[in-house]
Amino acid sequence: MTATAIAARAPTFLEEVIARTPGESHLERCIQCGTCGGSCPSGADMEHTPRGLFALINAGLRELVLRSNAPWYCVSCYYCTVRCPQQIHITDVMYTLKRMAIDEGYYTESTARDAPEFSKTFIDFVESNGRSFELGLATAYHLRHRPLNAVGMVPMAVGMLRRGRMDLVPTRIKGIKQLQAILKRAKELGGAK
Amino acid sequence: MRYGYYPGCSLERSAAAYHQSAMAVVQTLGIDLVEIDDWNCCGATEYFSINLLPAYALVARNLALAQDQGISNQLVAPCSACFLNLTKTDRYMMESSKLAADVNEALAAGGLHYTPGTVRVRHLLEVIVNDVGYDAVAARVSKPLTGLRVAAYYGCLIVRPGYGGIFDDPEHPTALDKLMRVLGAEVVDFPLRAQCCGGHMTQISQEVAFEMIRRLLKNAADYEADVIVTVCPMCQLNLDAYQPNVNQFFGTDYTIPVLYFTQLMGLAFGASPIELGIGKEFVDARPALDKIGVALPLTEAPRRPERPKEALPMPRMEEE
Amino acid sequence: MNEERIGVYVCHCGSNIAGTVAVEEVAQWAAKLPNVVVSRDYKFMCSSLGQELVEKDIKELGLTRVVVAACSPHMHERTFRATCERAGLNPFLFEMANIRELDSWATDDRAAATQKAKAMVSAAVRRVVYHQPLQLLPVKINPNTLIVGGGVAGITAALEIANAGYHVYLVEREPSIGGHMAQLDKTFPTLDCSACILTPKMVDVAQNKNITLLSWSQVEAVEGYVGNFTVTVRKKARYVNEEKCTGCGICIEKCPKKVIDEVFEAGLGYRKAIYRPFPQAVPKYPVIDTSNCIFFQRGKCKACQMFCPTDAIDFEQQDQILKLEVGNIILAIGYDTFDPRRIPQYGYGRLANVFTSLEFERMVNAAGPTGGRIVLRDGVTTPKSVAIIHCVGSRDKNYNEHCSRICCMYSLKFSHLLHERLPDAQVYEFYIDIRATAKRYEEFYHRVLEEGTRFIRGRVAEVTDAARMPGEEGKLIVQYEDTLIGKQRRLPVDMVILSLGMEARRDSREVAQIFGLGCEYNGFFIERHPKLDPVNTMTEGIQIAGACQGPMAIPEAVAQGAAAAARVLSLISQGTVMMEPVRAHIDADKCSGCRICNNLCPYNAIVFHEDRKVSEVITALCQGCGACVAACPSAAITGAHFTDEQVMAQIEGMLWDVQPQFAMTSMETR
Amino acid sequence: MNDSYEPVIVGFLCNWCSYRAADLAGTSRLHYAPNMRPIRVMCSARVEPQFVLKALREGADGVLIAGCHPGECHYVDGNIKALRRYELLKRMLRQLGIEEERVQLVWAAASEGNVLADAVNRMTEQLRRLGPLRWRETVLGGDAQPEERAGEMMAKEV
Repeated sequence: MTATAIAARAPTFLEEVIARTPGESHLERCIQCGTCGGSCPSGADMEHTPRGLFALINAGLRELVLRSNAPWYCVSCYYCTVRCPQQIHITDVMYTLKRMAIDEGYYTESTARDAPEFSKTFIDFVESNGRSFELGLATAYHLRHRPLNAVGMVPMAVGMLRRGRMDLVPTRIKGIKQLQAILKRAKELGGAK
Repeated sequence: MRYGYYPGCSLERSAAAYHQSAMAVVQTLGIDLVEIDDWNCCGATEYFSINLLPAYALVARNLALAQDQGISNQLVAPCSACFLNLTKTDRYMMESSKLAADVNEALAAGGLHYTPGTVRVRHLLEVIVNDVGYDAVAARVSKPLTGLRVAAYYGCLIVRPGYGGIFDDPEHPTALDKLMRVLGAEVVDFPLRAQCCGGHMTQISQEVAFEMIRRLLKNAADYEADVIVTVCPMCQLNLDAYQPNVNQFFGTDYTIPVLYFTQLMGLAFGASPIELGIGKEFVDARPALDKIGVALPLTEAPRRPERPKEALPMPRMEEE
Repeated sequence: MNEERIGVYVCHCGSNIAGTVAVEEVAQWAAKLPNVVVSRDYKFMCSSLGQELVEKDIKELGLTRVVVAACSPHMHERTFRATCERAGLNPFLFEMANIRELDSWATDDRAAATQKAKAMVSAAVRRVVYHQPLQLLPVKINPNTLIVGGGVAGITAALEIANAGYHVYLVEREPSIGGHMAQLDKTFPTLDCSACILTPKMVDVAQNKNITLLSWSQVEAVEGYVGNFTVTVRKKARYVNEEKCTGCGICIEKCPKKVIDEVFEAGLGYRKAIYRPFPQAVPKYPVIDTSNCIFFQRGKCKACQMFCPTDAIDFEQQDQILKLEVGNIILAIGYDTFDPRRIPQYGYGRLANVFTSLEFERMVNAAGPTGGRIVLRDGVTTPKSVAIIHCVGSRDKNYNEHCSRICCMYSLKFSHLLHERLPDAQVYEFYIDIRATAKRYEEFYHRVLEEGTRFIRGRVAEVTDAARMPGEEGKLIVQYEDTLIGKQRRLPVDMVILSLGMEARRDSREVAQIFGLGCEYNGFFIERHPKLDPVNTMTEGIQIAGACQGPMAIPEAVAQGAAAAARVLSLISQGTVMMEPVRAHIDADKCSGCRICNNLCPYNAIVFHEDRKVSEVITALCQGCGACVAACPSAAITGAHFTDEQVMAQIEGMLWDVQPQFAMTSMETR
Repeated sequence: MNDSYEPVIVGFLCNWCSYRAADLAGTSRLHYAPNMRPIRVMCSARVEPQFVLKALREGADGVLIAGCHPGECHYVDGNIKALRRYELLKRMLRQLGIEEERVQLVWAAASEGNVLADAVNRMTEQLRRLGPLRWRETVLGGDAQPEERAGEMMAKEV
């Protein structure tokens, strides 16, 4: 071919987000209608509505997007996903933004910085036991990040214990070594931290 | 009918009553739920936020176990979040051969392999409604829940986004309404039936979570429900255990008990409250359950006010 | 092997082809192909200079075959056939290689595109050798026309043709013509009274001697082809003798059975079991709806019959089956509105004060169920606030991906009417984009802005009665994101109007099947060309007009009706039409009489002669699909212009650069 | 597999839907693999098994047959006939040891240029992975003429 070739351009932020979302996210299709922002149960408390985030992504404003509390306020209710007239996998995109915010460290600047800590605490328990452990999770997380809240949560924790709805010790699966090996391999493959 | 059973972490402890009542009910209905051995946590809504491939691998280990243990090619999950994660993993592994290959490479480190599409994951409610059927349920009802006003609460993940196939309308589901009516209960209109209970927001921003819980409680109270019935341990936990906190936060005084649908099924089948785990809830269900069988006073009257003669015709909801 | 003399012409099409394909190289290469006596490349083959080049070569070099490598045959096959004909060569001794749409425009790999162009030229050269001279088939045109659908498009077409002096059968499924337009109150942006401008045309239809109006009738079958269709129409029993009925309406008055009128009143009002959809209905005769008539259901009543002054009620009437002979057909079956119950979060059917746009049209109409008063479902309360939601069922991949094009404008019209009738009410328009793109539309938008309607940019997420806050109790709450400020908000209102999108008729696929047309994925009929042939279809002799082709407003539907009529009139005045001679033919000597082809033919064009035990194709009925040709085990059927040897030669030509796999693998030769 | 290997596909496109889809793909400048060489037929029902086998024997690595969507055939149901014939053909190809991916049937409406382009891309990719069709080795193990066999088989089963 004789036409002059232009050097391959770097992917836009939008393309990066799309590439990191499993399956066909269709994020490029967004028509900014706001159905997602109107449907979101926690939308009123988000710094940016999902639609707003997508506009920022399209504009390439990386920091603003990855510092936003919006992805962390996503409750995975999938209302936006089923209502989106462009069938964009919005909830999946929110998960992608969370992972990118962690990878790039921006989440620490978010007003929702506790959320990833909660997720991490949760995962720590799962990775060491194979099951989640509510008492340990609540205590560890609240003592570490919300000492004041921890006090407030005491009556509920006591209530849970009294009703036999909470364990004092975690359950551990038999195949924990197997699970850990799987997760270790997955992390290597995913190239994640 | 024999199925694999994936109870999920909640049903081990915080939602033990769900497990207990489910076991009692399926026994009556002649369903065999066999727990898969040594299953692990599905990662809830947390793992996908942190690290993608391990999150899929975590879920896929359960699918591989279910596939290898040969109990059944169908796996029943009573928890909506587990149901979502299991169906999502299976679906995306089917859609993306790259993902399937990566996940299987990870599983291989534990000597496992999962072929996408081998295990069909189903929610307990869907199994009861579709495989057992309303008629068979009706046939077991010995103590109808007459007089009990129920708000049928679906929450999100059992109807959305439908990774395991569409089982009911994602906006206006009705399967649980029908089931409750079969048990003899009176089902109230509950517009927020498929809205979110707040999920993990209770851990992240209580203001946000409590507002979401309040909306649901208010809506159930507005329609004079005696009890909210749920299909998910997370929904039950948020609406029940946090109800006192919500009241405190907003200065409200809701006392609406929140039960699992299997508990009400058990009661209608004649099981004792104790064996159904009733009594473990924060908001005492006894005053509400005392209404069962009590003929309602005149407040039952016409549900809609008399329509004036000038009134215009009202469109029907179902399409002819 | 034979003496054909082929001329090959490779078109540059400016840079459209030459930019990607090395056209000179292709032309030089083609010169060496067998039988090619001349091969040229030229800037624009379709120009008169390009065509003259071909004509000159035919005459001077004695060409017997011509190949033009240029654009799609759908674009210029006719052009070059005419070129050949002018130079005295049978037009079917020509073949076109599509190296533009299928090659130069579909890749930017110059080497591959050139290679592919060579393959296509070589295929055409090898194919054209086997071409045979053919003649177009003349077919006589029956001057009668069938028009299906009596909405504004069908009415317009019918009047155009009838006024030109030709006969029209106008078939309408409902008891009256008028269509959706008769239901509307005002038309945007001029605010004409819809009925006032339509009813005179309806009366013209009733009075025109050249129009046979068949209302309460449906087409059941169509046979034949352009010029000569035979149409089977079921004229449903009205149970009213049209000869005797004077249209006085006493029967309707006396009928004791009231039914919700789901069609004309859009579910907002009532009609009787014997009814006429609206007072100006054409024809004026009522019909009895047997599923609601007390006599038909329970055997007693007959009130209508007792009171009829002319004894016109006939409970014994039967459906009639009519056979119509027509030369042309115009389909103008219109559209359906989207069913909003498919979007449960908008509450239609559950929340009383959510109305559809069609309900609102009837409500504001002075002749409608409320006498033009704008009220809530209770029939008395006047709303203080109204939210109009755009794009309901449109621009949404979950329902209809297309924009319905009229909803923005009629929503603006609603705003205007609300301001006019309820000056104190606050009106909100929830929109994604305001699409006011035709003459005087944008001006109308500005007028509504000035009247005080509040425009909120955001597609509504849900309409609910679940109050969260004190101010919301007893109201409909519209939840949305105001996308211009990026905030989620809730707005309590008294009334919500859903601006429903337009869909193809729910039975459009069945209609298409009956008439042998194509439908798009969304059910709208496919036009022959979206730009240059918008009312014609791929089926000769069948035109489409109005919203059955796609969402459109009244002026476009009228224009299409008239355009379709013009097409029909031009065919009628030609008297005959020339048809492509792509037809099957059975060689009686080779036919084994197995009859496999008989059942394969979708047009029943193959008959079997019991006496001679052979099958024969009725040329006039054959449409040339070739299904029988491919199936014939004795190879006794030839498909003209698509014969086995032509296609086989084409295959060989296409694969000129790959070795037949007898000796070597393709790897070694490339 | 040799990197420079490019499969050649012969495409039979019906005049009313898929050929127009291909026209539209070009008009919309949708770039797709240049590996498909198009032959126009009036209807997919015209495509005889002999055409397919001829193409494969003449050196094509694959054959694409494209028609209108079911229910949208210009000739009522020609595409359904093509589908039936295609199923039989597949069975025969299996007996000949030819991979299923080498002969494909797709539906593309006149408005679906992208569908056709995607089908060509997908098939080209599959054939690149499969490598060249070695007719001599795969098919001519036996000596019967596959085209003739095809004709007999179809006649019996249509």
